[in-house]
Amino acid sequence: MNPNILLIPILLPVLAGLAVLILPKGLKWLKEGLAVAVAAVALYYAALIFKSGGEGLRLFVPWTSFGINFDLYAYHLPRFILLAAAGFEVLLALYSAAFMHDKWRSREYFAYFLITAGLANGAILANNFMVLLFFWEGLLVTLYGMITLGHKQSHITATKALIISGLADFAMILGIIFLWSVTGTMTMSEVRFLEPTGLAGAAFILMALGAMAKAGAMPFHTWIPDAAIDAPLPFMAYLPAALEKLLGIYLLARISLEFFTIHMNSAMSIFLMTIGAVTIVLAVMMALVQKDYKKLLSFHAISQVGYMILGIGTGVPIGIAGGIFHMLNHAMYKCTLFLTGGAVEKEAGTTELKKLGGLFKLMPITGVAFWIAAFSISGVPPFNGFVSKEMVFHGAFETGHIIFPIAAWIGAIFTFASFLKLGHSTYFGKRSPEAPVQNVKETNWAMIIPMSVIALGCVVFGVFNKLPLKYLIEPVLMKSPTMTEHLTVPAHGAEAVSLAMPAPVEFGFWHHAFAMNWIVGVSMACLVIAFLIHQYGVKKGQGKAYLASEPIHHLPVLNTLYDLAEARVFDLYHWFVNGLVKGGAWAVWKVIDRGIDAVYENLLTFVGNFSIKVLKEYHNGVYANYLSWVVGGFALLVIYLAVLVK
Amino acid sequence: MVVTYFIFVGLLFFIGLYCLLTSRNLIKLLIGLEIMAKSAVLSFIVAGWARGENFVSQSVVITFIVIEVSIVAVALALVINVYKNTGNLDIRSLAKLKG
Amino acid sequence: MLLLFIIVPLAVAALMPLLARIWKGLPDVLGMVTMAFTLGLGLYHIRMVAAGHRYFWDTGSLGLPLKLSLAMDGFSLLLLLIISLISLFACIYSVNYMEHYGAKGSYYALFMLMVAGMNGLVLTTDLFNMYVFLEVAAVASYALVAFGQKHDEVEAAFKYLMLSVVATTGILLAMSFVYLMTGTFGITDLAYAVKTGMNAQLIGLCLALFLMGFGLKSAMVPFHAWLPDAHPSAPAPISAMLSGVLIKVSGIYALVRVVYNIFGLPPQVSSALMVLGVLSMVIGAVVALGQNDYKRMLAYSSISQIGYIVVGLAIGSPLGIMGALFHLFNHATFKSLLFLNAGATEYATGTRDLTKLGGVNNKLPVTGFTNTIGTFSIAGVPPFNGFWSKLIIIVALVEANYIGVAAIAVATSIITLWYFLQMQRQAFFGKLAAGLEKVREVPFYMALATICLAALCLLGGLFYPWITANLIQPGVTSLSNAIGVNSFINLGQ
Amino acid sequence: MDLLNLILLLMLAGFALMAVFLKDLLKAAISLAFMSSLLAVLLYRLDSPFAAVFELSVVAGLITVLFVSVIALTKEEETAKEARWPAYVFPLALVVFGLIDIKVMQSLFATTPQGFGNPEASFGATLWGVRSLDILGQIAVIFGGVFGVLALLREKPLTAKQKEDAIIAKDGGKEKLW
Repeated sequence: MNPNILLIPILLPVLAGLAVLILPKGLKWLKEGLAVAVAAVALYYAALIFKSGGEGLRLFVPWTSFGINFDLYAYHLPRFILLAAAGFEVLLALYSAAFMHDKWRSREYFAYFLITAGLANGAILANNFMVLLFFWEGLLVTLYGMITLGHKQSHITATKALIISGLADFAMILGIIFLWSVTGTMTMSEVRFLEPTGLAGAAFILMALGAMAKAGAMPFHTWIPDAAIDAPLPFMAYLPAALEKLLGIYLLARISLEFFTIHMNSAMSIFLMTIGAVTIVLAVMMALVQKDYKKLLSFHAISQVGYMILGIGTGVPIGIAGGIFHMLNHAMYKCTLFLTGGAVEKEAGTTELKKLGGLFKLMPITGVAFWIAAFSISGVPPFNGFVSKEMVFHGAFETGHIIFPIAAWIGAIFTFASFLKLGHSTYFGKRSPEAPVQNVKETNWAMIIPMSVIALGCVVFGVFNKLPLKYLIEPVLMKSPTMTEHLTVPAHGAEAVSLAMPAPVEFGFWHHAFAMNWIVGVSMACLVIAFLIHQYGVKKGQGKAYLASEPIHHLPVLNTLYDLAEARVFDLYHWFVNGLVKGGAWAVWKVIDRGIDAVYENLLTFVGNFSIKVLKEYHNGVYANYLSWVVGGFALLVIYLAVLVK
Repeated sequence: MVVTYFIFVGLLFFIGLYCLLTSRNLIKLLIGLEIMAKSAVLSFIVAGWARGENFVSQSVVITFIVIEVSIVAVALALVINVYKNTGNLDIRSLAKLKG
Repeated sequence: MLLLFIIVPLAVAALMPLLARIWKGLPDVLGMVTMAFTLGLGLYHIRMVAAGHRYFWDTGSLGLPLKLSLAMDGFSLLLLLIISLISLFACIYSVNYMEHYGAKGSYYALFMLMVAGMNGLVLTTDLFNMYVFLEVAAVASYALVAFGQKHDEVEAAFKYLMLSVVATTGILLAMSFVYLMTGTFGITDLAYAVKTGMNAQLIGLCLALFLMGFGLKSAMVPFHAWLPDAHPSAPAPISAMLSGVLIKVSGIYALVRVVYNIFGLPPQVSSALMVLGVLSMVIGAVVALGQNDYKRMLAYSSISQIGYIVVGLAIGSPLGIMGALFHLFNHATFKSLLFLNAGATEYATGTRDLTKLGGVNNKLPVTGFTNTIGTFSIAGVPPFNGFWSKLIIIVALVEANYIGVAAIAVATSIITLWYFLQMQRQAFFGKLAAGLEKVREVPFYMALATICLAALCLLGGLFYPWITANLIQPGVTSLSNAIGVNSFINLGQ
Repeated sequence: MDLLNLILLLMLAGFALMAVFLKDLLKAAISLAFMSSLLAVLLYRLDSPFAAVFELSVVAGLITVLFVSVIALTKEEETAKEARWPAYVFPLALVVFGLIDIKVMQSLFATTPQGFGNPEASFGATLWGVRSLDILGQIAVIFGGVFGVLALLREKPLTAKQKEDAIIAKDGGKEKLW
């Protein structure tokens, strides 16, 4: 196959995006049609590239000196990610066409959308660090642009996103430069299995930080919940939920599987796993207390990154496979969730939970899609999230540090609890009297198709999990030299799955690793705990409505008994959930999340202001003062250059 | 001895610099500038004299004197403008641009 | 041929006040034509210079006894192109902008003299001659800074003059010492003579004097204090010329010629330059963060960006020099663009106080758009040109094991992004400030100049391989040959 | 060391001090002129007659005239009053600097190389031949000075507001300036 084909998924969307910018305003549906068509063509070529097989396609154009070449290389991992990204681009283009059609500055939105798609494809295919950086940094601009499209004050959030992402990207640039000074090559495929020690270790940490920040891990996450409110909704499904996860985890996978060797329980492995576990727990606790559809989802988008980082960080084959599979699954169900959020926002007019309720009958397809995705993200069998999460649990357990699987399970409990809350309050119960739109209808086909396709995918990938594992994940890992060369088979009894062994084992997770495994049992127990917590919560929260519908409840004696019981339950619940969990969650929210914000916003500003004030005072406009600086500087130079000379 | 001349070159440069650092009157500042220029002239001529190659140093000095006149002329035009704007010749009134 | 670079602007300058009386529009046309001519002349030389050829011209060809010569290598050509390019756009911009200042004849005459001086400085092979042309450009720039004749302008020009003169006297003293010891002014001869015939302490004193002098001209901290006054006070096209070109030609270029080509970049000078560069980088950026005046903020940002260039040059590795020269080129484009935009904003709204501006993006679409491009370029956002040069400098720093400095450079570029976004938000986005309802877009020629420069920023980023290969690389070659070896074979015979 | 040259150098420094510390600007300017004249004599004695002539005519003559005329232009009102402390601090600073100066210069210029004599037969050949590009620079810098002075001493341009007012007064504001 001609390697020039690699240029199509990059150039076509970018050119189309520029074309959209200059299209005349009057043409209805043209920009939307163009976006969908271009995304579809890009998907076709991505599929072609995926099918190319073998050692992959490589496009190499010498560019300038110092080893900087225009170098694209589609081998196993990139072409898999490219296919996934292209798939999401098509579905989201379709969805955006419906959602953004009549919105403010929609032309710019579609231009940014297409350019983002092209740049992301470029970043996936890049095989030279400079080329990677070029596309990677270019995404910052479209990120900024897309967030500003939300409403008139969105630029504040956009600036925040830009500065935080920029900070992380600069960390990555430094990491890349360190790596370059270690290896002496800018070509990514030539960097192989370094031991992360010394300068290379610094490079690993910096690059991993950059990649994880792209995926939205803590502490680089704070812009995502703000963007959930301020940015247009398809943006949330497109960038933070889908593309940025794909890109960030893709790069993290390359860093930890190809560029470096991560041994199980090495310092780097612990570093990654710690970030993963902390992200899971903190973000899910923040998600639990949110009262807005989109904001709750956005915190889960952060929390789920933790599972992927944890999985990859384990350094155990099953964990790594689970992390990458979870990335794919997460992109699918989180996309669906955001899309249902968009549908709810468009049809019901709000995303505040207290103003929603009883939508399941009115929007059945959206509701079903939501519940499928919610069960997926919570790890309910047989949906796809269950499989990948179990693999991550296994991997984490195999490292021997029990704290990491426990953190992951805690995450699972609250994930399910918060989705029960979200689903219950949105789709069941009664219509809220405060609801802004009373006659809610099912949303239109252009929005239904993407969400139902992806939701269906969640089911398919869960039930027939061998399919994606065998055809998508396995080739990535099995054919990658990493797996056969450096990952050792973990010594963990019968459950150990050896990826180093060829085909017969075939990732047979479902039967011998999962079905009769106590780890699965613990996970199921987590789901039950979550359900119970939810029931307590519902009883407490909706107590009055519930009691009012029950006439028996008003009987004098029973009433007192109920009240007493309820009070005890309340106390228990309050002590456990409100006191510990909710209080803890609020504390985390206040201290960690807003604390990081405070560092970004206040501390930096304060330090800046202080030095600015001092320096400005010295520039006082007095000529003699300025001249004395010159003379003083000259004196120091003379002392250094003439007196101290050997 | 060449050294003696260069000691005076340094001295004149110092006197000019001292004048620039401490004077308040703009014309005094220009006088300080002139004194510094003289030290440069003396330095060049002494250099040529010491080497016994005084043609090049002289032509350099002549060029420098022409430049000096131009600078002083522009500087004096600036002084007149300052005077028109502020009504005095105090360098302390020229501290509006700061920060 | 090379003499034309000096003679043509000089002749135009001499005739300008006379021609201005013939027809009012003549100075504008003549200025643009002259600059376009020198630009064309520069472009004509690119191909051969990129192929390694060097051009010479000497006084012998005028029938005079041969001695003083002009020469052009890659570094000179790069600077010549920058001068012509930015001057051309500044001239285009001046057509409308300088209307209300009056005395266009004098203005263009001084402008042309400044260009002639800079061209001469870049082409000459003689140290004292370099000083002479430096003063030509400087005298013209003093008058141009004070061209508005109001208090701010005059104050700035006076301080600029008085500080510059100290610097140039220092340079002169150093030259006289060098002459005493070596008996020559030609850069080629000097490089040889310095190596053989000067004691180390005298070299140290001369280097300190040169560093102070050219450091003041290029506004390195702590010699920078004149720049935040002078650059904002000048008329906008002159600000663009000063910040975009003059500090680089009379500061960086001259410094590099002396330090690299005569003294061969001794390690002490390299570390001194590194300290000066880092100081400039950080202090310029921090103070810029606290400015409310748009142009003053840009001026401090110039100090910061000069810091990047100096740091790149201080490394002395080919990659470092490439980063520095590329950043020099890029800074010329985006800083002139931003200064012209600041002028356009002031022209349209009557103020450049950021707190009084706001939401003018809707009223000034062209200016707002080009300003955004300038912001992205200077902040180092791809695919604009500033990204590549900053990246190369940082890469070079790490490669040369200056990891701390690299981290500072990265942090500074974040601060840069920060204050430019702050400026964008205050001035261009958000709600329209009170009193700006009747603001209209600037006239055609001003908009044209800014659009051209914005396009240049974008093209510079997209075609950066071509630029580095054809414009920057010859300069890098001619400079890196000079390091350490001290045998200067690039200029003169 | 020629004794007369030493005396000339000392007088040079003395007049420089007078030019700096005399309160009357006119007297200071005249001290500067004396200093230039003495420098011219010194240059003559250092085998540099052409430079001496230039120093005498241009610096002692032309620049002094410029100074005096500007002083006369600005004399009417009380100009800046000098601070007193510089004159008291100066002797100390002079002694400190003088010691450093003597030490430094002695170490730097203890031996100076002897050249090979003048390369050209005449001064004219040197100036017009060897340094011909300097002449070009001189022409340019003279232009710079002249145009600079012309530009700076032109009638002050009207501000935008004044000009607008003038136009409004003339044609009732039909032509908008900005």
